[in-house]
Amino acid sequence: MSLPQVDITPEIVAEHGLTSDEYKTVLDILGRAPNITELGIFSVMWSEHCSYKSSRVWLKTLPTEGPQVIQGPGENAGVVDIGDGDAAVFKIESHNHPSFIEPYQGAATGVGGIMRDVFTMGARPIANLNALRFGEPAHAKTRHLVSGVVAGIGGYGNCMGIPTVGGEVNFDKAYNGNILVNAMTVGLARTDKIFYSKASGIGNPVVYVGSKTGRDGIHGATMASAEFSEDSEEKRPTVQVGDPFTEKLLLEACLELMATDAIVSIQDMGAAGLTSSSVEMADKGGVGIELELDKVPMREEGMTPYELMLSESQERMLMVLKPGREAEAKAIFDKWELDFAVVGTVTDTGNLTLKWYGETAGEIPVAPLVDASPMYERPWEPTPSSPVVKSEDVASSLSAGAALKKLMASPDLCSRRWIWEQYDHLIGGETVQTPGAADSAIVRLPGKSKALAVTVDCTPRYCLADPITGGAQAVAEAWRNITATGAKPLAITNNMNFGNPERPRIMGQFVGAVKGMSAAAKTLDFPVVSGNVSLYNETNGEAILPTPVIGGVGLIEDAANSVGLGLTETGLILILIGETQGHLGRSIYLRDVVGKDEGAPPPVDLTIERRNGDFVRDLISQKLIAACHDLSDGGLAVAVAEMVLAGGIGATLDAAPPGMGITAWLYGEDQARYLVAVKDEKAVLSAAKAAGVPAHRVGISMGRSLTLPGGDTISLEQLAKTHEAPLPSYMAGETWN
Amino acid sequence: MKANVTVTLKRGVLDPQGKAIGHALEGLGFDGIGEVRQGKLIEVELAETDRAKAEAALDEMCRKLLANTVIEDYRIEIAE
Amino acid sequence: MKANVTVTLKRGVLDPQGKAIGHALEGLGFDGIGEVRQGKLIEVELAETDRAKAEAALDEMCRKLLANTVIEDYRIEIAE
Amino acid sequence: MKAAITVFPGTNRERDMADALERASGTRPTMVWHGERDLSGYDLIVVPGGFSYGDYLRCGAMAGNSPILRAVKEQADRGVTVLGVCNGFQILTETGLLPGVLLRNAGLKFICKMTHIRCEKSAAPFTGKLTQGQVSRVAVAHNEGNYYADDETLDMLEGEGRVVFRYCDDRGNVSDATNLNGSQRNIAGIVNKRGNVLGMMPHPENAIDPMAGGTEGLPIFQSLATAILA
Ligand SMILES: Nc1ncnc2c1ncn2[C@@H]1O[C@H](COP(=O)(O)OP(=O)(O)O)[C@@H](O)[C@H]1O
Ligand SMILES: [Mg+2]
Repeated sequence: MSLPQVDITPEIVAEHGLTSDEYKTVLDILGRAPNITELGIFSVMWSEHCSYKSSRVWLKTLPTEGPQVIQGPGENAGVVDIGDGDAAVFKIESHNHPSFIEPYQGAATGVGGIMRDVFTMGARPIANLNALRFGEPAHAKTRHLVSGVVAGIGGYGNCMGIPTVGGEVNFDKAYNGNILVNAMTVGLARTDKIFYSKASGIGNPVVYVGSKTGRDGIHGATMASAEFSEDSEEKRPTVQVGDPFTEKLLLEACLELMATDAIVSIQDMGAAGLTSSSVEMADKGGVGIELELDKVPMREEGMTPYELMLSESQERMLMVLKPGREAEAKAIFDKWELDFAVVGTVTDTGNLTLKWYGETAGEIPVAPLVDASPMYERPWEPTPSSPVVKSEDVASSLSAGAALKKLMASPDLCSRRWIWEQYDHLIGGETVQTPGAADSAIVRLPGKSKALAVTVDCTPRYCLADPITGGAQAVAEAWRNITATGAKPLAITNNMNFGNPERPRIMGQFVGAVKGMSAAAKTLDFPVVSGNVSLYNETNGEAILPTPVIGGVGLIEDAANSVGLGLTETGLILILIGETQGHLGRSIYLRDVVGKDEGAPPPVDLTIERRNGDFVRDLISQKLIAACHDLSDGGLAVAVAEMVLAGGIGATLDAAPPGMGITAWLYGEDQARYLVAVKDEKAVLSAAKAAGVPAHRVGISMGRSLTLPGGDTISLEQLAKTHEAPLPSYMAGETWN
Repeated sequence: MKANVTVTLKRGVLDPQGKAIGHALEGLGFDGIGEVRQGKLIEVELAETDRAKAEAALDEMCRKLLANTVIEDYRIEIAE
Repeated sequence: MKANVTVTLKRGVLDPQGKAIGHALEGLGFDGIGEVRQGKLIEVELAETDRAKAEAALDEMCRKLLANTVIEDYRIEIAE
Repeated sequence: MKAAITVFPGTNRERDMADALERASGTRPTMVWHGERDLSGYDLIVVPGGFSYGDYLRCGAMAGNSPILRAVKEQADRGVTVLGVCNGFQILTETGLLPGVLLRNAGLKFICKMTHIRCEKSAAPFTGKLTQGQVSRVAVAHNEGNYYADDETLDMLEGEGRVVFRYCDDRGNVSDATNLNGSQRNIAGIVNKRGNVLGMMPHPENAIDPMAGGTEGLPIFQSLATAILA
């Protein structure tokens, strides 16, 4: 088993994605030329994906602290205190490109990866969510991608037995060549049993567990590594196949071992597999790690150190154990029929040392590898502001009722039942608010009355028009969705999906979104505890819409007090909380009914957002509210239609306030608003008055149809059909009309 | 005309199903089981009577639908 | 020794997957598609070198695990 | 009631099942790892839902051929009550304790939703607390729940009164429209000849809580508790 000799030519360096400056730094760090394995390690560690070289300067500006935060960004997932010694552990992650290439496996392995990030920290996953963006329905690939991605997410999560309880989906031609698949997992741990990745204890064993390593996903360097063998193309599938069964065993085995005190630290092998896990563990502990690569369980013959270090085979973990605990740990992994191998030791050299049948296959000082990783302050341009659209100028030939039917059947607003019925959202028996029933999913803690409220949100068309407002709006909407169930928002994770950051306009979108998110996170006390960045989402110079997805987590002390959005009784008074200007710029109405995607998005006033939300949450805790729904895409009309459908009772809306056009009233997307259904109108209105919060009666629940101001009436049956039919019939091959 | 299309995972692509089947066979007491891989067999009846044309059509079917060539290989056999 | 086991649904057992594939092929514009049926192909590597013994073992594997004989037929082919 | 829940690699609804049994009977069942060979001493054996062995090859095939299932069979033959839910039903058919098989859903998609089932027969030990014709709202979550058997077997099942549950609407109407997975004759659950082994696709264990899923699955567990405690 001799080491393959590869000459490090400038071409090979370039194929590894290192610039000549970056390569010079490599030479300085090593004091010599790297061998191919070392070059591969620098290449992946300094890739955009692992080093965050374009985004790091800006991510550092996000607010990450608060009394509730136990662990902010920098670990496998964020950790938040939820009282009684319990902690919520969560993160979101993208698997965009792999899902475009192979939607089922790409999405499935994305879900597998994010769950590993969460259970690496000692948490049992209790909920999965996903945020999806596809191209326009008419595009040739869209249907196939939707079907594969949804099946893949379900396939993995269902087999793992973790309920998938929420998500969001948009369709836009900007995603034709670059779909987005962002998966989020929320887990539960005890605050005194959180596991971190920091290696320590010179001489401690480094242990590999899980699946064997194959040649999966060794990317970026295909050409260079073609030197190794003739049939390298065939040997190097860039797509990984998920094995949820093995991951389920890995989850149970890890949690079983974590219940002992044998583990010093643990890290999943995600992107850049063995490389990033060993480097991160060593770097955090300020120690060295020596790996005997020939001891790594291998799936295929003839694997090289280069391939072992770069493989992205799934369902694997690296751990440092306390000395002498190997046998005990091995027994657990044997029981679960998983590979277990002692592959190295913690050293005091500060180096990552790679051995191959006794020979040294590489030696890199860890601190410089990490510290010298490139960080760019990429030039950026602010997005030019768009003019505010005057609502008087918005005209359509459709009546209010016809417009509502059109919107309720549109790709971005129609029912997602076809999707979430493919996800097991009931397993565990703790899903108190199921998909479609409330603004956030509510998942109770096993054996307790408290529950977590979870949601993912982003409105990319706002972000395109004004990244700062769009970034703030995404955070505000997540906060609002949690608030609308009665839960208290705790913290967020974020997935920054953008185009090519080397283009100043795109970098400007990123910067703007971060600024908006920061401001909102600060004002709303909604700190960022984890996240993920996915750049270069563009094809032939066409970038995706800027899509900073926010995953929010909140807490409600008693799940029984959470409210859904359905109108389940007649005679409830509908009260609109918040102020309505009738802002139609960038609204769904303007885009999908009028056919113009233009103007400035609705302004986000964070102080008002907070005041209105705190007020609503307070009303819910006083049990004054029977149903609550935040106003977002499609404004008041869509909100009331959704409440009617969810609860099965109709509603009648009063006339628009004097001086306000009916379109602006029904379809404006002003922020910081909630529609609440109450029994005691007086109590709510006087509380609002006392709190200085705008609140007005706008209608009543009654009957079996929805009546809009102006008299347009739609029966419940018709509304349900309009809303439910489009996605299933599109997926069955019909064109979307 | 009848054709059998077999679709198998490319070499090197993880085959969790095959792995589990191999494991289960061992559990049932079968000895000397080496690698097990699982693939798909798709039997297609075609109206086409020209062999060459049928083959061309089947090849296109495989590339367009039956196989995912990113991770799978396919083989076409015309039965009669 | 290498063997290919093919497992197919018995005649008369409904095969919704096969039907869906046939439907999708038509949707892609392929004409003259008759019945489409989907089965499984399981490739097994065996240490056994005696052909008859291998066949007997494979037959037992099929009956015990690889096929559900309530709805499936199987066929064993020894490759080399 | 001394109840055992079998746990295979990949089983994932064992806790839900334990919660349901505990709620109905007051005692927590024992989880039995699949390596166990002896299941004597239990009054009830439950094979719960999940993806045993990943559902690779065929759902339930690998678990159905595992040694612990021999022990389940032994106990069933002795008259011990055996309940298989979802993957458990698939496993029991693979073992031959129940006739037929569960094919891929007719719609070729995983289905998770609340649905209605009608009780076709009120009898101990499984449905003593339900009346004939009673409709229960319970969860389903499966990819292969499409019950299939040849006509002869189906006629025998009907003739012997062994069809226990059928998919129906909220008023108990059984039709193609309420047949969510393509099952022959809308069958959602059947018993063996002796009546001590029940297999069903729906998850009554996810309908035992007024806040999550409702409580209409509870009577099945109360039936078991009553029949076996008495
Ligand atoms: N947009 C972001 N906001 C905040 N933290 C982020 C963001 N992107 C990445 N991070 C943090 O950077 C670290 C590395 O992320 P990542 O490479 O995705 O982790 P992993 O390899 O565990 O999947 C994590 O702690 C993550 O939470
Ligand atoms: Mg990680």
